[in-house]
Amino acid sequence: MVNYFLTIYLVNMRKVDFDSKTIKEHGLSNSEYKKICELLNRSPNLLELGIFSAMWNEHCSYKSSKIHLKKLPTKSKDVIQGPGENAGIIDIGDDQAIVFKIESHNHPSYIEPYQGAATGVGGILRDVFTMGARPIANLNSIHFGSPKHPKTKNLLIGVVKGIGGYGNCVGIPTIGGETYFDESYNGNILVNAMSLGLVKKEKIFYSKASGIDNPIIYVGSKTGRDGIHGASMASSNFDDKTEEKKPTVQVGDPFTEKLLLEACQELMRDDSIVAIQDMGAAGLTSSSVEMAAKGSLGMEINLNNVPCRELNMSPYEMMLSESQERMLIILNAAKEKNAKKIFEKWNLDFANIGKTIKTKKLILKFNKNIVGDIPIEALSIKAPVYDRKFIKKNIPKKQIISKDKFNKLKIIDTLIKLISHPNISNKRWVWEQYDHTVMANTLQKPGGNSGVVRIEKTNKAIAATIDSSAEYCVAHPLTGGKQIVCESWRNLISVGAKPIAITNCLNFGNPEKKNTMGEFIDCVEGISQACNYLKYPVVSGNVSFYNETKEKSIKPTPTIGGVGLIKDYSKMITMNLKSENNILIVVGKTLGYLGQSLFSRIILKNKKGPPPEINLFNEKNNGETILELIDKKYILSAHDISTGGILVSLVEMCIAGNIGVKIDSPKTLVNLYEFFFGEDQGRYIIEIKNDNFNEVSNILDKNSVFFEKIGTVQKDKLTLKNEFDIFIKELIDYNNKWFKSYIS
Amino acid sequence: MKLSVIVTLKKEVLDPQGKVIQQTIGNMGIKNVSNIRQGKYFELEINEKNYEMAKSKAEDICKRLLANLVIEDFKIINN
Amino acid sequence: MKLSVIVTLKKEVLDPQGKVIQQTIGNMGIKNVSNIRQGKYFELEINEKNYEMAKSKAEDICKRLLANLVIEDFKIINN
Amino acid sequence: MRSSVVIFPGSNCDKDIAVALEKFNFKNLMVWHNETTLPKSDLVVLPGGFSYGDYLRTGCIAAKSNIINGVIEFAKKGGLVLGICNGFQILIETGLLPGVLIRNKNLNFLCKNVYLKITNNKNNFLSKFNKEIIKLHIAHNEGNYYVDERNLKTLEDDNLIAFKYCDKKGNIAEENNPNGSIKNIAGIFNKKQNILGMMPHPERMIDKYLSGEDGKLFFNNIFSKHA
Ligand SMILES: Nc1ncnc2c1ncn2[C@@H]1O[C@H](COP(=O)(O)OP(=O)(O)O)[C@@H](O)[C@H]1O
Ligand SMILES: [Mg+2]
Repeated sequence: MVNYFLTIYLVNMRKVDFDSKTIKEHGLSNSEYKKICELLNRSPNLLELGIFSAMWNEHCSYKSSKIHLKKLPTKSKDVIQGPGENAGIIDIGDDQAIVFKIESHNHPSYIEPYQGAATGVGGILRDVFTMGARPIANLNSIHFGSPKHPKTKNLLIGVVKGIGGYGNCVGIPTIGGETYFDESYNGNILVNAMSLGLVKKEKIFYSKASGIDNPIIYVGSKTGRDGIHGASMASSNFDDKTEEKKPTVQVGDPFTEKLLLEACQELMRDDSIVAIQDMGAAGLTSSSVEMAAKGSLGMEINLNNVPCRELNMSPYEMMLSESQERMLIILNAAKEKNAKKIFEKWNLDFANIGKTIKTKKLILKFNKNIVGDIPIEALSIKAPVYDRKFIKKNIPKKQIISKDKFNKLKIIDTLIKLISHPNISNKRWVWEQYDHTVMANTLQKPGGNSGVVRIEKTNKAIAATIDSSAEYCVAHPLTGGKQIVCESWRNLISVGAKPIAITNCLNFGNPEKKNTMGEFIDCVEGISQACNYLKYPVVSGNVSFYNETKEKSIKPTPTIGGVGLIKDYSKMITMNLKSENNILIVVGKTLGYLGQSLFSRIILKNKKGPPPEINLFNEKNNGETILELIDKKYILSAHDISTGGILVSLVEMCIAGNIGVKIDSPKTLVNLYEFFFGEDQGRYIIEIKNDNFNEVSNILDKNSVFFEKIGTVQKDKLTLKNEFDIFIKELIDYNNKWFKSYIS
Repeated sequence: MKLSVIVTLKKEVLDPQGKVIQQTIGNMGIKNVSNIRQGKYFELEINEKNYEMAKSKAEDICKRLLANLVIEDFKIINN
Repeated sequence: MKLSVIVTLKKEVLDPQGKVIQQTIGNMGIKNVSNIRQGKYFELEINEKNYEMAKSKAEDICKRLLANLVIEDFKIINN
Repeated sequence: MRSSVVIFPGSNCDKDIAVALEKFNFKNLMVWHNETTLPKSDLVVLPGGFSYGDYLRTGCIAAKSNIINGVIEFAKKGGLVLGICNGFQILIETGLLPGVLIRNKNLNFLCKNVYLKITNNKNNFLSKFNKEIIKLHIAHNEGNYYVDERNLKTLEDDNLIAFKYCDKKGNIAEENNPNGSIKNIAGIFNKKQNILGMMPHPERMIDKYLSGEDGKLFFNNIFSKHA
């Protein structure tokens, strides 16, 4: 391997081209290297090659996804900032806005679960507070391999501790998430972290640089040798050499993050900042280039001024380091002294490392020499974009289940099996390790339909949820893509929130493979259709490709982070059943569709067939009708019907309320298994007072929403005539058992 | 047999704890302390006949549990 | 001058971490490990001319900061 | 009644407690750790969080900060001092309260609601509580209280234990002990009972929309005593 660290080549001093091994080590193809030479009109030196490698890799350039992401709807009357900034922003009235985004940290978390997950949280927090917002809630979606896989347990423990360790220390409540096990993640776990912040509309900060000769200020932690080439690691498959790449793992320091947050908030009180951006993937390189590109100007950086943690760091290392807890600020020149004072107060480094220049170039100086000189456009708009080849998946053939398969089963045994399954079991062990009440505004903690935090000094609250459905997506990516958006929408509706916008984290395998690319394109198409129809735009996101180990890809796993607004939180709805004699209604039509259901996969061991169809009209109509009922105060508790069907959702409501239900014998034609475990979409269970039944059915009828009564709340038992009669306490035990025994 | 294990962060890895401790020492008015790194220390009571066997067991434990070799090194010492 | 410090919990103080590690080692199928205690390890770079002065400075730092003498003991070792 | 909340680098419940104090009519001031004197106050609060990242030992570095001498002086004169969570840990490191808070017994951070039995209500903090068993929230990694036998005896003999973890009905047993604390201790007083250190967060339970309201009793109590 070339010693990148000791050699400094001066610009124009070398004529020799790099060999293809070095080029490959930088994650570049030979044709990309050729393009670099053309853009520069010469061959790059090693530092420049490193910079191109960082900016042109998949993670930073979105070269395989760019043309497809354009299909996503990104606008609505509530959107202040769509994709393209550090995070998306939506209007929530009263001159307030919510800034939010999701980020993946998959590869680092597999290599070092604690630090990988921790720095994932740190990164997404900076994306949010760099825009002027104070973070108010975190969520996460974590996917692991089969529980039986020897690595899974340690990865789970490490990731959960890492997420908690960072978020708890900074003092941001983690209000929701999802935890999923499937063998397709055996060699490639997913760690997606989402964060939301609150900002005053007139106090939003952007990353677009402007003005010439404005100082470029580096703040936060010192730069070390950590994480060099992290972004290119995220842009390649895992292989046997992954272990060797270990030194690139970064260590997070949440304490410094907290100081950085407070210092930035203090600096943001006046108009000192022209532009600001966190140093995320590809560190100083991507932050400086992106800010310059957006502002159509150049930057001159004197690398001798970069605060370094270690002696003799080379320009290559400084530019590519992914040390955490750092920010880059373009400052109003007159405000430098004052700004410096603030960062000194918080005990953080503050260094003037250069200035904005008119020529659209990135000029790097070191020891009085120019060691790098690259046109900004070569790194940004002229970076490669690919329209990769793809194969689309046809919708699989419907499965016909023979009746005798059901005859061997019992409803109650099936139910117990499902609620004891790792993916349905109670995730308390996970979220009790996250501080979910710090900031003292948490109205709904993890474990419900959505997390909810209120906005101080208003009646408003923000609901947020994070969802994915790899099984549906792998069966039919287009339907899967639609389904997650709808599930996210339902989760928000169920707490009484009006869904406003989403962020998305698209976790896929190798885009150079036609099948993976096809999955990606179809999922994006599905997301796009649903978002369009529901007027639920995408305001930010992240793409994570190359989630593969030894050529084995993960299931396509787009993760959707949904955000909704509750105008008056005294009307918020929770999912715990409230009191005896209230009646329960299933809203939405139950056809008993079992394809890709938990029941099919776990009980029948049948993984074939298409996922349930999505009817966007019903989805919207049902959801809006639920909101109308909530607004009119008819609904006492609500829960969407998702994985596991009616019975699993019902049990979740019973467990949450520690109260039972007497289930009515279904009058439908479908058999009991189809009725209770089918995963038809667009459905909810609501609890209402018996006395209100007429008013409620009038509203449902008026809106042409199908509904049926399904039972009555009763004391401590779940019963279905001629089938079962079981204490809720027992169900709680089954639901808790798996996680407890797995961890201990 | 009692063995001790010292686990330290690799040199190039950030040590947030060491950094804060060092600053605090400075703030307390103690001079001339130029660098501090924090690590972990373990005492193991291993019932093996000879030191070599105990040591190899300790090594195994370090690799599999006590040290995170991605970011840490370890050292076994004989008390 | 580089000095090392080891801070250990006093014998009578409960060590939850040591206990969990011990259990884990048992669960991992490693036998004959009868007791584990966890402590902290520090490396200090002290700019003093002689060892005695450096040591007395380290001692001061231990007493005032690194160890909580209510529950911990410390030991300074010369590298 | 006047209160001061000290902010250390890494404190993260400072705003929450300030909101709670103001809601219950305290005139509150925030005090930066670097200050050397406290503003005139009737109550000083050391808030929760991760002062200095909880590095080295939880609370220990904050205990060396400038303002601490002021807090000690204030306490010695009989002023009310309340340390919540990390604040409790800091009070211990300053030596104002005995014992030590170590890692939770299962080594996990733990965030949940717990029941507490008030074991001494003859003091400025808890005298007006109309019930013996309350529900509060805990969120900590190091809440496992330990104290040697001699000091434990003093705590018990002098009735200096404020709360113990219990169940809904007030049973104090090992299965209701979330973190391994000796004798299920969740909070203690100093000898003069003007200093209270506690792991639970009353400021997270101050109205009906949060997961409980028992924190209210707390702030009302202190206020009524000194208004
Ligand atoms: N990693 C996690 N972090 C926080 N909360 C989690 C996590 N995993 C699961 N949860 C919580 O557990 C509950 C159940 O999760 P899930 O089964 O995915 O819900 P749903 O299917 O309704 O979206 C959710 O309320 C979620 O907030
Ligand atoms: Mg749900």
